[in-house]
Amino acid sequence: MTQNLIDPAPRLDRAAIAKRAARDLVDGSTVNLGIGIPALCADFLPAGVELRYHAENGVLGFEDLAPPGEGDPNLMDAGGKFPRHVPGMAFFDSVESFNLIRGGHIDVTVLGALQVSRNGDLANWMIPKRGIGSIGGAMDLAANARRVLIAMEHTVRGDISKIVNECTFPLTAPACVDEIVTDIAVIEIDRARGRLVLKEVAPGWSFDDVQARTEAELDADGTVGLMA
Amino acid sequence: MTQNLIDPAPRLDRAAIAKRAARDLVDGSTVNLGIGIPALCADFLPAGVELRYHAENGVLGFEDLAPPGEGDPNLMDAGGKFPRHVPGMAFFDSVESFNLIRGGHIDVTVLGALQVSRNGDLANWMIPKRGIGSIGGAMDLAANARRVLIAMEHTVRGDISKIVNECTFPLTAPACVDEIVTDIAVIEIDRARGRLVLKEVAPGWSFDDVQARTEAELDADGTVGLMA
Amino acid sequence: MPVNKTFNSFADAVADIPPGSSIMIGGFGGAGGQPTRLMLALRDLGVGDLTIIGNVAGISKTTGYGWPDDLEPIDQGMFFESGQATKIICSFPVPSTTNPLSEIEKAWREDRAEVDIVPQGTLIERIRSAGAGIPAFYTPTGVGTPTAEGRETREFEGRTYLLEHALHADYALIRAQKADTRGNLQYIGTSRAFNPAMATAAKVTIVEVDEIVEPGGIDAERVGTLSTYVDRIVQREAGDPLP
Amino acid sequence: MPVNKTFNSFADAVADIPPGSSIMIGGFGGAGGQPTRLMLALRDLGVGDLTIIGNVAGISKTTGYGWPDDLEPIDQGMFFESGQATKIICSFPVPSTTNPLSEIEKAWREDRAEVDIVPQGTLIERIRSAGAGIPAFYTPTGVGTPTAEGRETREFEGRTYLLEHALHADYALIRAQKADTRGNLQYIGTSRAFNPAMATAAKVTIVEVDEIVEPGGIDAERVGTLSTYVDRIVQREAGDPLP
Repeated sequence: MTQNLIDPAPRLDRAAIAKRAARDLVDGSTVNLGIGIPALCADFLPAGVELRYHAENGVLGFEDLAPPGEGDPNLMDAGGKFPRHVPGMAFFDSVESFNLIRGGHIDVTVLGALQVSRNGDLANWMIPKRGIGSIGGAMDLAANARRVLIAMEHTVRGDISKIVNECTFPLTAPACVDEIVTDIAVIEIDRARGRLVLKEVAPGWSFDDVQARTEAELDADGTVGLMA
Repeated sequence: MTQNLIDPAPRLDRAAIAKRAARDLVDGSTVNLGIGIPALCADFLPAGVELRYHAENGVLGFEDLAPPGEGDPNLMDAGGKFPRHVPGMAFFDSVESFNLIRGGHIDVTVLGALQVSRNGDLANWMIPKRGIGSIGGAMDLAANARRVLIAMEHTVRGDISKIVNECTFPLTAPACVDEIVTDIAVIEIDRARGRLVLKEVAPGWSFDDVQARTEAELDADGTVGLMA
Repeated sequence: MPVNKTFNSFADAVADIPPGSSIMIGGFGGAGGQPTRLMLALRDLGVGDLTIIGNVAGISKTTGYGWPDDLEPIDQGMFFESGQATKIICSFPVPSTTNPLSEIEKAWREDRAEVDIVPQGTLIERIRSAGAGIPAFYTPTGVGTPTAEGRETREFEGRTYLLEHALHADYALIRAQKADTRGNLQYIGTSRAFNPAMATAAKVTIVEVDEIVEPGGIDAERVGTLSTYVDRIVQREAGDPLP
Repeated sequence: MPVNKTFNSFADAVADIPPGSSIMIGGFGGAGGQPTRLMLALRDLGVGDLTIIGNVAGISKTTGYGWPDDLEPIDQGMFFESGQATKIICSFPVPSTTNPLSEIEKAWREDRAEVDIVPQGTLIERIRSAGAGIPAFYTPTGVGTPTAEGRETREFEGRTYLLEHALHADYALIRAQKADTRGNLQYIGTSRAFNPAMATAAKVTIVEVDEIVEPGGIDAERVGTLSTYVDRIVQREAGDPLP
């Protein structure tokens, strides 16, 4: 996995990963988007899809950010940015916010990851060699959202696979990930059987190209589609 | 206790019991008054004493009732009556209301009782022979208010003592009562030692008169005062 | 495409409730906050073998509790009078008076209904826990009383507590002042009571409101129940004589 | 005689906090909802050996998290920079970047401070439980992770949960928009966050507000913290440049 393979075609950029992940967000869902690539999903919702965005710090129903310099410190999202005031929002405290999460009322969360294992274990809060990390709402979201979607780059430098047999980084939650969208593939996790099912590849990529950059063994059910 | 004793002097009426109990309510306290005699305490607050009344159904800071026919169904107290709208109230749901109680934030509750034992056990929710009763907020209040004050008649028909060695009725909470105000006496409970300390008697009543109508043994620390 | 949660009638909103369901009914007891029109629709539906979960239950009809003097009180006793309910989980099932007998006490005496009496603070916290993903918690309330019988206890820092479990339901019938079309709810005064917690604890939450407004028609600072929890909304007719 | 909870200065309101205290600091992280003036007064007081309890803690100064671009961010790192704090209990103590190092990470690397990292939902529920009289509860969050190490687990209906305990503090420093003279508080927007729960969980709750009003100056429907929980109130100076 650490040999320098030559990519058969360009990888998707961060925006394209987010755009593909956004296609899996179901109309009317209550959704929590993590920081980074996941947050970009909001820019790429398919026409006609209306979501309720939840932020851990206590707001439901926000949309895009306020123009630079016009942010209201009392309307923040969980990433520390300032959304615009829009009709239909609701404000609440952290107790209520985590009742919503812990109680299983978040339909989908899109999160980033450091590692995902073949049985859906997620590690995304600490790099062991740093020795300190931030959990924030990630453990609650990963353990309790109805659907956990990971949006991330497929590998890190030197083509080290982030999709692994067993996570070596500290876990955020075991057996929680349903689907992974990366810059070269879309993979569904059949957690019950510990199978990684390759559903789509980036244009110009093959099953074998993706497998060569993936530590864990991939599987396919019928045809593999094209990411778009 | 069931012999027909001749009372040495009149017993206090319900209003007078409430008036005496109200003297023990400390300025600035958050107070929950039970149904019956306890509810009457609000009419007899000493001058200068300002309390925050709490009702289980979710209001703090209410005062007297609305005039007949002018009650608002959306401003009820826990007894099913309709207080007036006054400035400074707060409305909240039952979760918050019982956080306040269970968390020990109610300074004093005044409750009625069927039986109180020498170590402060309280029974006030069910008569055994009926076989069904209503707990409501009584168990939470009795177990968790910082101070539990009982306002009740001293005996029931046939001079049966309600202050007993051991409660025979189902308990509301064990070892919870701090003070009892009745129509003939004020008694403090020293729960640590299981002592009932007679502090005051009704005008015309003696220690022995009260003891004769009390199943549990009474004690006195120094002089016994007069209820007023 | 906004999901449409609005139903045209109370009958439609409860039409799919099957026999054997557990039904939370919001409010405290009394007229304010009680989903009276939904309750009447459920009674008219006629399904049986229901478990009702409420707070103060069935004492208004015989005592007037929480109802304006000039109105005939309506309470949860209706499901016991109709024979639809076989169990109630509540904190206050009977008034102090037994003359006349309340419908719930009558059903209990005639062995037509099981009555499970739970301290009010424990009842609301069990409902809240169901919505909040907490399967069990410890409470000091009820220790040393009949409530503790058969229950697990545990000491923390020298005090004894009872283990209590989350209480879920199939349906919650609740009452609010306003809903927006997304399902955000605004409550008024003491009508909150058990409504907000019940909205989170049932598989299907059905709400009776005085008014349905567009998003923004409820101040974001005044939302008492988040739209995520609300499945169905029915607006009362203008001028409904019931509180 | 109304009890006077109003203090004339932030310094007076924190003056009796002794060394060794545990201090909850409200808000979420970022400027909104943070009791910044109370924090500065506590820093100026100079007492040491403090345990700080917060949420997102000490990441604004180096990353600008939750602060308007035109202001110099102020965060909980100040107590680690000053050497006053020896421990923090929080969910988010470090940003993803280490250049420059945050004050909390610096103190941790130099062994000047213990850092106890708790999942956010568990942290807020532990604080809420402290105020609500619940000594312990079960949560699904953290099972199978380092958070579970040394912790008791238990199965309910086939799922594993962790036992978590109430988290109390000596003092809570919180922030609200308005207080009435009784101590009822009104919050605005996302500034609620950890403030309402912390108000219930400390022996002494001290609140920083923009405005103090007479009873009735806060709509009874908008009270976010009940007066019972509030011990001390300090009003900011008009035109304070900090958010």
